[in-house]
Amino acid sequence: MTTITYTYYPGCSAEGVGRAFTESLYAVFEHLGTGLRELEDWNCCGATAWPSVDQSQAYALSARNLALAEERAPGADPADVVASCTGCYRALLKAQEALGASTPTSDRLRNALAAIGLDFQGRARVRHPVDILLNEIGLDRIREAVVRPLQGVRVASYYGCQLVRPFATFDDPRNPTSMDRLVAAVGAEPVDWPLKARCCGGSCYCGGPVIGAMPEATMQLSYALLREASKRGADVVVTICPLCEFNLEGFQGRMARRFGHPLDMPTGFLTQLMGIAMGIDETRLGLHRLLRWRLPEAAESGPATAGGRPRREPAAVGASTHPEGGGDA
Amino acid sequence: MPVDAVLTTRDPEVDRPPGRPAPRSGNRTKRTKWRPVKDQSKFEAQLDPGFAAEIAAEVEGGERLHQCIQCGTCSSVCPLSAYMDLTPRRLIAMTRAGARDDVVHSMTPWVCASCYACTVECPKQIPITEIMHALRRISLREITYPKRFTTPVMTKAFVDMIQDRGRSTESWISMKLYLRTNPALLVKNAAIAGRLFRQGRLGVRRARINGRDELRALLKAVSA
Amino acid sequence: MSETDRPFEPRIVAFFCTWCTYTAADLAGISRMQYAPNVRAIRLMCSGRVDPQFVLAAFRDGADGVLIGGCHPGDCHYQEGNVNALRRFELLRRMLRDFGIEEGRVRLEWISAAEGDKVQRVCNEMTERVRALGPLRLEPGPRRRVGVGVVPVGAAEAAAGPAAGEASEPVGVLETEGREAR
Amino acid sequence: MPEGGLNPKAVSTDGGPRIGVYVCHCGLNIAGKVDVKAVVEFAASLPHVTVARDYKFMCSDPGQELIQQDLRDGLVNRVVVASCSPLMHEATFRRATAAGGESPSHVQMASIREHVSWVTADGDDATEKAKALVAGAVRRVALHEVLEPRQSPVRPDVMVVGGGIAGIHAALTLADAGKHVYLVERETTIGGHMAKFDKTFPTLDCAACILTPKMSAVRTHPNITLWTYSDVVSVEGYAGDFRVRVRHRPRYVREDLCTGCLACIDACVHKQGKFEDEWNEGLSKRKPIYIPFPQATPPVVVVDREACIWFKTGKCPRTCVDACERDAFDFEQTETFDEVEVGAIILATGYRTFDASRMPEYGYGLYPNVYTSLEVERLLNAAGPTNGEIVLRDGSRPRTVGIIHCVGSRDAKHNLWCSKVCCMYSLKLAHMVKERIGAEVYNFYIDMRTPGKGYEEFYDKVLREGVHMVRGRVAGVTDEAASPEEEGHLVIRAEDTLIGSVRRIPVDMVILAVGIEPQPDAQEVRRLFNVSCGSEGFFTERHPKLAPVSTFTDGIFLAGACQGPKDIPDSVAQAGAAAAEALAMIDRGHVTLESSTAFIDDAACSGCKTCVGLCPFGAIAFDEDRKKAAVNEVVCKGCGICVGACPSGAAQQHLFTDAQILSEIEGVLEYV
Repeated sequence: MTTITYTYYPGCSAEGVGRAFTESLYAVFEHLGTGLRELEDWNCCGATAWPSVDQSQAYALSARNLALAEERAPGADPADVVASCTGCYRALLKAQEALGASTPTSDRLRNALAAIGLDFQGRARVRHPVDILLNEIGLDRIREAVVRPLQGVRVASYYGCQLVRPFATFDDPRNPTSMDRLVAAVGAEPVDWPLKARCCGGSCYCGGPVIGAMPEATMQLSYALLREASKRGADVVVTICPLCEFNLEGFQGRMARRFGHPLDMPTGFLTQLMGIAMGIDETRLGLHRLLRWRLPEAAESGPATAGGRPRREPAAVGASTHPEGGGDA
Repeated sequence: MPVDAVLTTRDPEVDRPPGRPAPRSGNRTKRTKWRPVKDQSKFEAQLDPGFAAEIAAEVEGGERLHQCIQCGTCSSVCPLSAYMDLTPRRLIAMTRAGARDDVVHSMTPWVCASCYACTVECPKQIPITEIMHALRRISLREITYPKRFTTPVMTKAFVDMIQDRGRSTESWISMKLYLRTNPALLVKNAAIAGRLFRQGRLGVRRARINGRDELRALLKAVSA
Repeated sequence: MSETDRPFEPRIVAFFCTWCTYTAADLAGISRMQYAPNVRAIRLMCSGRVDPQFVLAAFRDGADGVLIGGCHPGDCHYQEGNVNALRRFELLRRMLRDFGIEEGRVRLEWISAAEGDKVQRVCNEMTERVRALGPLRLEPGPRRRVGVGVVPVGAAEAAAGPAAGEASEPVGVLETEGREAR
Repeated sequence: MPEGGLNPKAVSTDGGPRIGVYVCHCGLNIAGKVDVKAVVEFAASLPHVTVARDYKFMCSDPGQELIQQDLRDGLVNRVVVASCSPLMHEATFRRATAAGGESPSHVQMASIREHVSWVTADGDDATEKAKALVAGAVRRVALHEVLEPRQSPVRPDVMVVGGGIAGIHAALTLADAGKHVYLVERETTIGGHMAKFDKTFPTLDCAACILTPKMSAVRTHPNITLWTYSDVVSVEGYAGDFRVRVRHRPRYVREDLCTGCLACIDACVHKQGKFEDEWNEGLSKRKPIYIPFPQATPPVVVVDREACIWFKTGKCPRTCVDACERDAFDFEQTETFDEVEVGAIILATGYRTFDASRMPEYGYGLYPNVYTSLEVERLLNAAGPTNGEIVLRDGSRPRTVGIIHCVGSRDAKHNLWCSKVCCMYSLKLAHMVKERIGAEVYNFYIDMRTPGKGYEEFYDKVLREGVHMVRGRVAGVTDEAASPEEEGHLVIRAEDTLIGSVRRIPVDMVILAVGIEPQPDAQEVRRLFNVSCGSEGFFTERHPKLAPVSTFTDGIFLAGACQGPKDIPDSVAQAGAAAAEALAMIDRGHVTLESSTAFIDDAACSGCKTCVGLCPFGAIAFDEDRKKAAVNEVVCKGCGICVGACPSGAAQQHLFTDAQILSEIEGVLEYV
């Protein structure tokens, strides 16, 4: 099997609060025989803050990353850049679109790149890991790699906003299903719920209640998601955005107090869930960084593996941290 | 049964649809405060007829805002419109009418979460999220943004940090933000911050890139 | 705008089929879609009527570009006239290359009766493209008049016994092989 | 040798061309942009131009009179009219020229309105372009030959395609006028969408009461041949003389024997309906042998081959056959064909409703209690699946109903157009629901559109009845409950734009007012009949005001919603108009044929046969004795494909000779 190595753009959050995402992503990709190589000296994508100050500069930030990615992959066309954080994914895609059009903006960006010795040739193509997992690696290879199918685990996939909006490059913007298909491929049971792409209130404020911009609104939005997921019988909510993950995970105690409704919904990254099913070491998946991770009992006894001895490993180590009731005590 | 008969024989209690609470009686506990009345008409002299064109020129596809049919889809898909002083639909209407002053002072663009639901659902394909960003730019330029409201402060802190270092570090951003908006949050969030530090999710080391000069040159070149 | 502001205004001759593209141009008019004034449309019943010599004659007579518009494939009022036009167009492009005329100076577009906006877009694009290419410079050849403007109607040309007379004339780059003066 | 097919007679008999140029102001449509005087002066300077004039409206009687007077005075013998598009008024000026005593082929138009004044920003540019087009026309018209208009007789029979209310009305009108009509319907019964409705707005008279008498009149009319379960497979010929081939699909029941007693349906081995009943929008089940509804016309049962056990396995006691007293079954039936010759064709192929599942945000197909308006029409219909009861899928009665307008309409992601009928039928449904079950009804609309006789009054009536009107487009329907009152309900989310806040309204039943779309096979039908349609698929009328039911193909007319969204009154009115146009053509007795036919210059023909194979209509024969090609001008449609391809220039086309076109090229380029 030839090994493909993708250029990886982690972004600031997937290195910080969401570093478990990057860790589990590396682990799962490696397990599936696919390489990731971090883009050297990448810079911040500007998120949605920079367009609020200067749109051209916001494009320029991402343009540098795209040009660097092309430079690191000479001759590759398209030169795929995998961006895990959905905020970065959108920002990079938007810049890719702006650069690709034949507009004065595009000319200005190309000239500015040229001024620092960079060149955008139009080869860079921004991808999301979910897209790669589904459409490049494929469900078959993922199914083969599963050693502990997560039978009986009901998983609500939370897509967040910017994975499918405004650019729906590989999924439907209203009713996305790509994550659910990956969840099913590792043997778990996807939960269909109407809020899977409704805003959690976190992305804009980079940490929602933490930074204090309208904590009421943010908590309300996240609470609605968690409540609906639990109402639909989800055992766990998985996301693919570092900010969503933190936002949903970090404030459940506060939400419970605020809305007078007990709330304890394990939350983590899709790649962590997949990694567990593939039998990857939990530290490599960054499970110890989660606040309230656990899987239901039923899932812990997967089908017998080599030797016929049923493996009874705890499905999650994060469970040990749980009794403290989350991190927002 | 003829319609008039239906209307007259209806018993409000019996025919009340399920899930609908009985209408509240007239006994209110709170009384309405009398506020001095002022003339709320919009005189043409108060309006800026070129405002819509100004916004349209700022945004790719922005000219479509002239085609708005005021259907309210944007407001109703917006997860945050309930918290806005002007719903997105009204903001577009006021932009088109040239109510510049109201629009640039509105909280709405700063409440927007950039979730793009309005942009995707708009039946006229108006790039509403991008228009929100354009309005933020104007409000930052003209210093009409809400004072001490987190989002604009955060935006500036964030941009400063990237300009300086090329990457952001969440711990430092939050710290700056608390100091500039509400220092009490430092205490309130200390516990969770501690947890995150222990788990390695927050660091004190500030990230930076090698090509800082290059990045600054790029930003300068594109603004030139 | 004064003439000096416009050093070069391309002249483009368009051959539009009456059923689709000419109707679409009418629609563009009814919809008041503004476009470059450089395109002069000649109405034909079908794009299949476009004879390569029309294109060559247009270039000879001073056109800087030629546009051909027909119905979308499968929509021809005469079943397959547009397919014939396409075939001939490919041939024509090769001929033009031999004459040293840039490919960008000719364009074939399928424009249905409903696509007024496409007429606008194509005319604008074509004008800009030809403007970028600059004026078509051909070696001067003899201008042969077929109509009544120069030569008395139906007389001189027909009587002149063309072929022989022509051979002695200096042959222009774009001479159309003496067809109209058989 | 004559030059380029130029008719030597045309230039020699009258001593050369004397061209009159007439520049039209078209009010300010042209004169507002083009400097008309400058164009006139310019035209006067052109060779052979003897007269150049301008006038406010050339197409008016005084305008035409100007031309005719100059012709009668002998000042001119060729006419150039610089005005609107030739597609608009060429016929007018040809007639005027003929009335002035000159050959109608001695006219050429320069389109300085559609191609110049309306599309050019700058006045100077426009004037220059107008001059160029006039120069082209002047050069060209000098070479126009004398052509006598050719006429062809018109067959008296008419074909109507589509048996909805529009097709029915057109057929009856023509038949009553004594013309024989072939009415072709694809489904097993005529009636179309209207037959599915319960009541019609704004009068609330019952659809069946209006429609069924007309349906039975169609069946019994001596001048109508009704072909249901049939479709048109090919159309040949031209206005006045079309040859149409129609395919009849097998019903496996002989139409001439079946009396519609329905005993076979009772006798079918399937005791219960098992297959989706398309007529009831899938809300009920039918048997493999069925009739869509009791008043179906013709009242003949049909066997669904896909569902019938006999066809599937060959093993069935065929109790249906035993039950038939008339021996009408024929399981050996195959497709049959008919070919008829008609003078005119009326297309009344109708519409389809927007597929609500294309908007997943409204939950159609996901939540059982989300219905389309057509489904609710069936629920309301006394002959429908619930005998007129409005009940949810679980049999309960809704207490709150939300009607969402504009589903699929006025939306750049789906259909840009307003479907015209939905506001009114939504109000009708609101009224019906209120009247039948007294439920609370919420209508969610973007704009209320009620132009029409008695329509606004109907809206007023519905408002008085207490129907809630929420002005806001619905963003979504969800079963996510955000509060206890929403539990167990569908929640409609919309901004009430008039109060400026978002509302969440819990309801039991959602009705989607689906819009009107072209038929899915509109493109194929269009090609079959050689008419044009917009990119969305509605057939294009020749002119929205001047010729609203004609098409660009002579002899083919349009009726009903195949041309654009229309309600019943409009469809019927248009059907009457289409019938009148067809009648006018038939009673005139002849049509004028295309004059731009091809011809072969024998002397130049080298006998290469290139043209013979190219002609799409087989109009060119090859004379083996003389080794020359010859065009049959009656069959020739005047496309000029053979002319463009002829290597020796022997093939030429009247009014589009090489010489004429080359002159026009010179003209448009010379004076820029």
